[in-house]
Order: sequence, then structure tokens, then C-alpha cells
Amino acid sequence: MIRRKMAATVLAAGAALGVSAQSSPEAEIAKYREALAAGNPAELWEARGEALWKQKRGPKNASLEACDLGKGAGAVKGSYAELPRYFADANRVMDLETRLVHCMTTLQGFRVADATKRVFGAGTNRSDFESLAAWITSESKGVTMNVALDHAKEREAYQLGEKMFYFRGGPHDFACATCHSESGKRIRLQDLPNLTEKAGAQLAYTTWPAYRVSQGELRTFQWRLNDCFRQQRFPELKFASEASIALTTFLARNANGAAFDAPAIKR
Amino acid sequence: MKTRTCATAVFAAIAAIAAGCAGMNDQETSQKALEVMKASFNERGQAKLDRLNQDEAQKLCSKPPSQELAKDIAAGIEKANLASIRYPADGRLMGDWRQGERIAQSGIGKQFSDDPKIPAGANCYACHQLSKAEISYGTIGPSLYNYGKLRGTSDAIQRYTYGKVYNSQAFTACSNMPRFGHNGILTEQQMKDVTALLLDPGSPVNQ
Amino acid sequence: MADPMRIRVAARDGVVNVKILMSHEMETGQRKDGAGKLVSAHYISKVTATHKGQTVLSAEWGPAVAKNPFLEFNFKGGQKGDKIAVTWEDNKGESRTDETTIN
Amino acid sequence: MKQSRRRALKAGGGAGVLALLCAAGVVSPGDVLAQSGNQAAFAMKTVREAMRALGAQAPAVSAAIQIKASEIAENGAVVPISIESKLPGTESITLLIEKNPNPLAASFTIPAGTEPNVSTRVKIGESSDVYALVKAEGKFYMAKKEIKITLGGCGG
Repeated sequence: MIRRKMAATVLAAGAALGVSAQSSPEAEIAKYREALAAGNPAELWEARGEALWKQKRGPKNASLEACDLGKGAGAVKGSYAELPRYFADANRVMDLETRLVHCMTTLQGFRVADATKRVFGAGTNRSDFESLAAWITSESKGVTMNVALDHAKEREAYQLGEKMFYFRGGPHDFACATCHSESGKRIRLQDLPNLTEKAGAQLAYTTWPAYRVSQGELRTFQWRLNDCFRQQRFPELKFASEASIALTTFLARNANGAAFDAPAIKR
Repeated sequence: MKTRTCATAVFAAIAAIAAGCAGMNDQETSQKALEVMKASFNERGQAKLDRLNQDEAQKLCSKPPSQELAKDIAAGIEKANLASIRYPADGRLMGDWRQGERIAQSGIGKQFSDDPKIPAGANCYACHQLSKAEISYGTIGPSLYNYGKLRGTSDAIQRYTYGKVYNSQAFTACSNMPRFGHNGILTEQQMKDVTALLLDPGSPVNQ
Repeated sequence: MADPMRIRVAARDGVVNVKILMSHEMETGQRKDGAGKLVSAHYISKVTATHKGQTVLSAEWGPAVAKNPFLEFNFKGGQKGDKIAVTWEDNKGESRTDETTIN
Repeated sequence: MKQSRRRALKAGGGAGVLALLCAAGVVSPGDVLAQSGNQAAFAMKTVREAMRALGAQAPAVSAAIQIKASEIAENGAVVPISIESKLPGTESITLLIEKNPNPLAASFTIPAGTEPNVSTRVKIGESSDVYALVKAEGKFYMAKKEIKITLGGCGG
């Protein structure tokens, strides 16, 4: 009964669009997105993140200012455009969030379990990772994506990530590729980026993290992967897991050459 | 068109370089990727780790769509999947299109965030145009508007349509479409209702 | 304590453009939490913006204003260096004031 | 009734935020008091009642009021809307959303020197007419625009 009412609304919408609209649904949605961009609540997370970065915390009462994100201790500007990367001190490839866990444990003395207690925020229960990532990534805005595959482990991560991208599984037989390997497709009314082509990978990767208006939260790339797999009907992707780093390496590398443009705002 | 091919080629080249340097062959890489995935997921709700265990079709279809399957392999997938289809014992393949429309609109079911007690939807509109009234439809699959009007409701069409919903890969190996009956996403009645949505002359799909 | 607002002001040809982002949940009072319990209404009900102590905009809001509210307006007569202050109050009596300078 | 509607919205769009949406604009009677101003109007259930509570009996439609918003919003949780009045002596601008449980969403008082042009973002539970009510030189005028809310994609 209620659904019928909703359907009727959509029906009316369709009729109105067909007859009287001066502009297409696509043009109206573009207008909607433009209006959103005029003020991005991600800024609220960026401000919190910068304060968190500088705040002395944890058993060692230290800030994260000595954290090496790949360009030297404390160098934040442009660092995200080169992540994920191999870190010799950990002898592995890390994405931003994984590196932050590393710094929180080594510099601030947090136990991993404590540092990762809340990886995705909900309302006033905020995630430090989302705040930190908002600020750190904002310091790469405009910087050209440049993820290297110089180290063997970086190349391996890319290669594994590619395999995972095409991995079909679960009750729905979905892979990342099911929705993201053809150009010009959409799900419902949402355009789907083709992540197997440069333009699509660049557009998608450079616009995360993003403030999701549907959730009223700032979400990072770790969240993006987690929620894609949820909708793929997979089990839950572990935060900062090796698979998440491999997939991120695959997608970030494919975005090389594009100017980083996040935190963004999305539906 | 040309630039697209070009971009794809460059892309493939990058991938090849990446693959070449890491010193694993393709099969080893697939094996390692699966191991890494198994260590990287947690069971949550109804989504257990066994969802990472691929069946034959899933294994063979884990590839870029541009990479075509050998004809005999594709035929093998289709044959095995065709054999899995179970038609209703009562012989009736068309249910209630009104219920079918509801099922086609609903995207819930089988996610770790879903209550397994609530019946799953088929989420047809996510990928297909069906009725003209619903403007929010996807384009991953072909438009099914006027599906029944164009094909009629002969026994053969009913069997094909129900079968396609039950197991899409019986007819197209590596189809993007979920195998709703084969994988237990929809019940028999739900598949009948979706078949009716597609075929019933009274359905909004055929107006 | 509520998080600070982000206030952006820009003066051009004597017109000052003000953009404000506020950190607030804007709970409607109708949403249920994970445990099925109703989350009580909590929303900004009043906003006042002042320029050198004079009100340049005041607003009354209900809970239909979106989470992490955004507000934009323009006023005439601001000079570089003038202070702009914005205050919000919510239905639970919490409030927050932040300031910025026209640049 | 409310429950099933919530479920329907959820099925279509996904996140639990939609549950919040369908309730957008609801004020329980207890919240209405406490503050000065137009509080009674915020509790009204129809556009007409809300306008009356604000003192607007039968506002004239005016082409001098512009509601700037996209005709389609991708998500009802955040719908950007700007209202501009070209009526001389504009004193206040009020935004109402017909299909929300409590239509009155926001009301702005415009002092002299402030341009009668404000932008904000609101929740809209379902496709709806939105109204801009403007008080200028002591009289009320209004404009109307329909905004459609589309359903989201993926798995929700």
C-alpha cells in the first residue's frame, strides 16, 4: 500500500518530466551535485583531524606529528597522492589508515585493538581515522596522483588487488568488476565509474574520502571498499586488512596522473 | 571508440608489467589472492566465510569481461547451470505481477546487514528498465520494457523466462545477473511473480 | 562540547558573503537506534549572525534542516577586519558561538 | 503505518538514515515550547496551518520570489535550496515542505542591509512541493516548486 503510494509519486514524477521539464533528469542531478559542492561538511572533519594530529595522546602522550606517511616524519602535504606505498620500517605496503594504525601504536603507544575500536563513525561517536584522513587527504588536494610500483611488494599488492577486483563470489556472483568494468553504465540513477579504464579510475579514486549526504558522515576509501563488499554479499572486509590494501593499491595506481580532489561530497 | 581501445591497451600493458615483475604466474597469483582474501574478511551476520569458496562458474568467470571464454568452456558452464534449474512441480510459471513489481524494486537480502528472516528482493530495477513509470532504473542489463508484449506468453517463453531468473548462466555463461533460484536468493513463488511481471499482459512492463 | 563551526566570509564590492557549516546531528526525534530505541529530538532551533554586534541574519529552524547544517547569505557594509560572530542554540539548550574576521 | 513506510523507504534506498528522513520535520509537542518566535508554526501539520500560524492567511503568489533548487534531488537527506526575494522591504523568508510531517522547515529574519537571498539544506522525505513564504512591507507572498526525490541504487 505504501509502496504503491511511492510508485505513484515516481509515476507522477515521470509524467511531469516527460511533459513539462525544461531540462533533463541528468541536468537536474548535475545541478543538485553542484549545489552540494558549495559547502562541504567534510571541512568539519578536516578541522577535527588537524587538531587530532597535533594532540598529545595515548600511553606515550605523543602527537602524530612525527608520523612518517612516506615523505618523511611529519610531512603531510602531498603524501596521500603517493599512497599506498612500501614502508621499510614495517616491511610491508600500507595505505593511509594502515599507516595511521602503525603510528598510533609505535608513536602514541596505543594497542592495535584500542586504536581500531571505532574505525567508522556514527553520529557523535566519531572515528579518529575519518577525521585524520579528512585532514591528511585535504593536504593533497590538487596534487597529481603518483603511486609507484618500484618495490616488489608494491607490485605484488597491485597484482593481487587486480585479481580481487575480478573475483566473483557469494550468493549473487558479484565481483567489483560486475558493476565497475564497463563505461556508461549506471545502477538505478547513479553513474558507475569504469575502474578498468584510466578516466574512470581517476574520477572515482580522486574523489574519496567523501562526505556522504546519505549518511551525514565522512567516509574514507577503507569504508568505500567495506561497503562495496557488503553490497556484493561478501563477508565483512577487515579494516586495514591485506586485501583492502591490495585493492587500494590497484585502484590508486590506476588513478595515476590525475589531480587528487578530495575530500569530496557525494550522495 | 578508438581512444577507448587505446586506453584499454595501455591499461593492460601496465597490468602486464605489474604482473611480470612480481614473479608469480597467473594461477599462483589467483591462489595467493584467495589466501589473502580468506585472511582479510570476518564472518558477519548471515555472511559467512564460505562465501569466498567459488564454484566452477565463479572461478571461470573471475576475469575481465573483455577476455572471452573459450567456446567449449562457456558451453560447459551453460550446460552445468541448465541442469540445475528446477521448474515448479505444479507446472505454473506465472504468479502475481503486483508482487513481482515489489520484488523487482527491493534490493535487500543476503547482505551481512540484512535480517535473514525478511524475504530477499531481486533488485531488477538496479540494472534493468522495466515499467515506464519507474524512472530510477539502471543500465547494466538490457531494458526489459515490453518484454512480454514483444515475446508473448507461449509455454516456451514462460520456461525460458522462469529459467533465466532461476539461473541466468544456463543461457549466458558468466552473465552479470545473479542466479536467483540456483543460489537460493528467491523462492519459487517469488520467481513466478517476477516471471509474471515480465510476461503478464496486465503488468506495467507490457503497457 | 559541540565542535566549532566553519565560517567563511569574503567581501567583494562592499557585499560580504557568509558561508557557515555547523556540526550538529539534527535528530528528528523519530529515528530509532540500533537497539530499536527512539533517539530523542536534538536540533538547532535558532541561529544568529552578527557583524560588529549588529544582527545581520537570524533564523528559526525545525529538525527538517539537514544534518551538519549549511547556511549562506550576503549583507552589505562589511569592511576588511570586521568581526563576524555566529551563534546557534539547540532544543536541548546547548549553544555555541564562533567568530571570524572579514578578509 | 509509519513502520511500514519506513520499511518501504529503507528497501528502496538503503541506509538507516532514510528512516530519519520519513520523519523529517517532526516535532514532538514538548519541544515546541521553550523558545520565542514561531514555535507554534513548527508544530503544524499542513502548509496552510503553518502559514496561518505565522500570520499569513492567503498569501499572494509572486513571481518576484525565486526558489532555486534542482528539480530532482539524488538524496532526500540533504536537499540544497536557495530562496531569493526581489520584493522591496523583504523582512522574512520562510521555507515549507508540503509532504514533511511538519512542513515548516526554516524561517529567516532579514534585517535592512542583508540581501533577501538565503541558502540552506533540508531533509525531504518524499517528492514534494516546497513553498517559500516571504513577508515584505508587512504583507505575505509566496512561491512554490516541486522537488522530486529519487531512490538510491546498490544493495539497500
